[in-house]
Amino acid sequence: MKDWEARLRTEARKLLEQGEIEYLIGFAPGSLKFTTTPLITGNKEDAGLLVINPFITNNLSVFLNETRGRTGIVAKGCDARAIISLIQDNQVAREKVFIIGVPCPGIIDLRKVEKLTGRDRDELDDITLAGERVTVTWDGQPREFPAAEVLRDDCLDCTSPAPREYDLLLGEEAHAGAAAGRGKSKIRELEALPPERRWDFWKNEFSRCIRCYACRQICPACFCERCFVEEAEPHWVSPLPAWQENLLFQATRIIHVAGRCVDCGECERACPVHIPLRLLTGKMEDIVDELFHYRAGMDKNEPPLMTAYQPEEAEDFIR
Amino acid sequence: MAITDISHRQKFLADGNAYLPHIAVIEKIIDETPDTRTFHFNFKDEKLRREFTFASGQFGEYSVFGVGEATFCISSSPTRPDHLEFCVKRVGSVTNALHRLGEGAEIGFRGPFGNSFPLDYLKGRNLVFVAGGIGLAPLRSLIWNAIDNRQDYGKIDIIYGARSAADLCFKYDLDAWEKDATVNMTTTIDRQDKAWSGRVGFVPAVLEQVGPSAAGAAAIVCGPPVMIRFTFPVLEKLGFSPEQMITTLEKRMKCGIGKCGRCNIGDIYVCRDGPVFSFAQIKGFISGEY
Amino acid sequence: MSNEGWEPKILGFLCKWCSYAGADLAGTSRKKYPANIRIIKIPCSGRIDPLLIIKALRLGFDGVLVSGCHPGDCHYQTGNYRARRRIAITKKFLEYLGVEPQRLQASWVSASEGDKFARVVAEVTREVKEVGPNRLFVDERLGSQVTD
Amino acid sequence: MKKIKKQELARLLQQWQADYTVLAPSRATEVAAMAEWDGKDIGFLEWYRNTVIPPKEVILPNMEELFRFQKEGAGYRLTAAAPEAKQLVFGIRPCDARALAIIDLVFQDTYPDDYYLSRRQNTLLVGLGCTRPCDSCFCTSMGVSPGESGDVDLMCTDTGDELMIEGITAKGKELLEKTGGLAEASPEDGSRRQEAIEQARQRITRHLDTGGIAEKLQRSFEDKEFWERIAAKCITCGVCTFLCPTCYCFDINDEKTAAGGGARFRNWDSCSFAAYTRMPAENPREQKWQRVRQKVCHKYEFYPRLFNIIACTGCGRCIRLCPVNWDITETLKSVPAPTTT
Repeated sequence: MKDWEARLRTEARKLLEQGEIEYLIGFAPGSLKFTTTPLITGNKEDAGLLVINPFITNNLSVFLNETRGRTGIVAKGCDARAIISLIQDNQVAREKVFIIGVPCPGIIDLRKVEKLTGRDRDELDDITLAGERVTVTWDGQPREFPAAEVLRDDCLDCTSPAPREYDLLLGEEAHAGAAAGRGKSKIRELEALPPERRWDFWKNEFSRCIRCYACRQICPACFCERCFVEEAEPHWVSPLPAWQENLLFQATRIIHVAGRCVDCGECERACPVHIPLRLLTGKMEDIVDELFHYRAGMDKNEPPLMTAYQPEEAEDFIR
Repeated sequence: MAITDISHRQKFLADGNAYLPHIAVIEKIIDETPDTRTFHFNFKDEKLRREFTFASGQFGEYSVFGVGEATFCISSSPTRPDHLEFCVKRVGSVTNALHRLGEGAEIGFRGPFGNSFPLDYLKGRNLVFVAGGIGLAPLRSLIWNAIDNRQDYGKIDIIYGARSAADLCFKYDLDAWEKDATVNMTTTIDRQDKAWSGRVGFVPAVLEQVGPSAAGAAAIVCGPPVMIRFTFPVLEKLGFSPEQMITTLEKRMKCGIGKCGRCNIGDIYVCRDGPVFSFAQIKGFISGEY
Repeated sequence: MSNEGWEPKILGFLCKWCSYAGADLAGTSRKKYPANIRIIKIPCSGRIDPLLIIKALRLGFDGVLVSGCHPGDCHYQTGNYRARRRIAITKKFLEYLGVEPQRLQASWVSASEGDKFARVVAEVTREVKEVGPNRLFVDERLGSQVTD
Repeated sequence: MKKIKKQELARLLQQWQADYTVLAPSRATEVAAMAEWDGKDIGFLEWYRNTVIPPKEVILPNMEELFRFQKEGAGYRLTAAAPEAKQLVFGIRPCDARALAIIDLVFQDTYPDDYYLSRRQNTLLVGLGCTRPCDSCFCTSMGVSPGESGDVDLMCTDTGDELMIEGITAKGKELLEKTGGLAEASPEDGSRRQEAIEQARQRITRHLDTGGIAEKLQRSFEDKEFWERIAAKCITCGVCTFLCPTCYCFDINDEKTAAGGGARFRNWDSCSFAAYTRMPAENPREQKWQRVRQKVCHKYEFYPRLFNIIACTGCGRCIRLCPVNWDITETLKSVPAPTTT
């Protein structure tokens, strides 16, 4: 990955220098251990700040509306799908973006690392991902674990770690979900419960929602200029963080992004109270696939799910 | 949990919980324009009705229970205390709910909040009122106040405009002021209109034509933000100093008592420190964000 | 809690070009159907938003019926096809959350199908009755938001 | 000063439970928050560094009922619930205790806020000094010592096997007096306590020079380019503000029932949201950079001008919980220095 990083810095600088792109969206080192932070810049000197590591967690496509000119953007497999989806929805013009693809080896879920090691992230010395193994060092002692134990659930389910659309690709290799499907085991468990137990589960999860809207704000598929939550007349959703309103908001949001959500898992990561939102987005991905054999952000020339139809489809529930 | 009935509290803010509304009854509804109504109201409680006092420029928080609260200035004058008035343009959920109410309906009222027009400063001066649209509502409290104490003030000029003839509020007041020989009333509308035989032009431009003198005067301005922005430069041209220009700001408010944060501009809270300000106080921030 | 004497409240979103007229026809031709349905006229079944459906459940309606023109008959060509996708997804998703599938229903009813409208309402009412009252969103603090 | 063996803490809290609803750090709802203590578990002494949900929630809940209304005939009847019973918060960190002292100022100002103040009066704060500050903590730069506090009623310091307990306020001292089963701390305990306090201070690695920050911000207020750059990566969610112990902004909303009843609530709100200031005709802070500027300036410029204290205690939540790692300390460091003109 270090090679990719060096190449990225050189290429990004060149692109800015040559005027190929006016802006660059990438990752810079974060201010805390094991974090990165979005870098949005028009300054070629900033290219030297770019990093590629297993902590490049943000889906940067959410920032594409921040820049006005042609924009270079660092994209993992899921980010590239989000960009494709935005292109399908006419939110971004293909010509406007220069996609610098990163064949993604998976992103580390720091909450999993914390659970596994019993240490908080800032008390760890080092985390290194190499292929199927991850080495975590604390108290000066390196310890090895299977990567699948600390990768994000959405990475475990990922079927397109390599960007499907790019103008420049860093490296070649990309492991397609070593443990594909593992990230959805909790969804399967939920499905097996009786309906009222499922409802109670969600009621409980959403009773701690504080309505900070981090899930919506971090989501590239949530691009509405004004969210239904903010409509004043009628007031569809009360701003009060009652579980009913929280669930009304989130359930509607997830359905609204059906066919656009690439299951990048960012909503779940951004949630400060750890509501397992991927149990919703992952399920929605399944529903869309099952009903319409559609997967979000796979082909920029495909019409978006919700604007398309086949005359004969999904009729059985209609009287 | 102990529950207290608070429907008939007889204490006002100073010694009561500032978040609890008093129940008031709508006594009369006047259609001002197709989307604007004036409500006459009074407190349900006899004692409150007698003891309630306020000053021109202060505002209240009005509740439609189950829908919420919205902020409106008290548009009637304290010199005419038999009832209170506020004026509402239909724009959001609370204002729509208010428009659905009929005479006799009960609403909640918290207030009076905020500062008021500086009567001590205004006394003895010529008053120039410049208002647009529903912006006349807060000023009319002061206008009637001045007219009812006519001997305390010099000349009174009123320049009032709206988008169209149909959008002019308080037509009954405009008529009264038109007839009042001690008031120089100028009414204007933005665009020519079949139903209108009077003056046409934007308020700031008409103000310039009327050209009131700044000597010993004070200008009180209220209207849509864009009107206010264009009015101050005209007043400056006419020789008004920033201290002589007074306005009342409209900001989104919830608590009305300087806590909830949304009307915050720098180190002031419009609800607590305003809504009445001189241009001298606000010129720093009116150029930028506000 | 006993459901004795309980009658479900069903909110119907009816396309004004077909199902709404169908409901009208059912009325004028004195077809009998359960009085459990409250009707909101929408410009096209394509207007249906999952928000409207979930909000209806949030308000305490026991069931929701969306009804539009038969495939191929949409006044706007494709509105009902789009609605169909949306409803299909919403139905599956709500089921996953724990909402009984009977609570969200859909039908194609044309302006001339007064009979069918009456039948649909009867069937939907019966199915919703079987699932029982919607207590999904009941507020422990304040009680129900259900309105008549 | 008194002391108690750490393993005896449960007995102490049980004693206090007789007179107070005792709240302590809990992970019962997935993320750490102050929650009603279960009467036995003191495992938090091991894992607790700080809560995710700031303890301001105990005084200013995210959903607080102000009063109820009920339609009766043509009119309404209003009812208000009496203030809650006395509560004791065990384990509040010095930064969060200071935060309450800071927002007291606004809730006491002009119109006293009955809800906030009565909860505040009914709540006894028992502080617990930090031993393992996070890498996002910068309390020492904000005048807070991670190991000690004057903003609580009682202050506990972890010296390894024991907790030193010191009465700070009269209320705290009185409780300490009444509390049985405590040993007197010796002078050696006192020096061990001092050592722990000093160690905690040393463990703070993040620093910020706040000298002249209000003036710098004031001068940079109109520097749109600077604020746009600062705001670029902010996604304007409410994480930093909702979880900030000194952010107190709120909204007021009604909830109604079918039977013509309902209640008015207040809930947290955030200046990060465009809807926060939106009016029908215009929004003074429609742009993202204006909202980011408001957040920063309110804490470091406006609040100090109003109350002579910065509305930040360096708890670091906004840094470690931010979904994009937007770091307030980096922003403040990059505010342009005043140019002499």
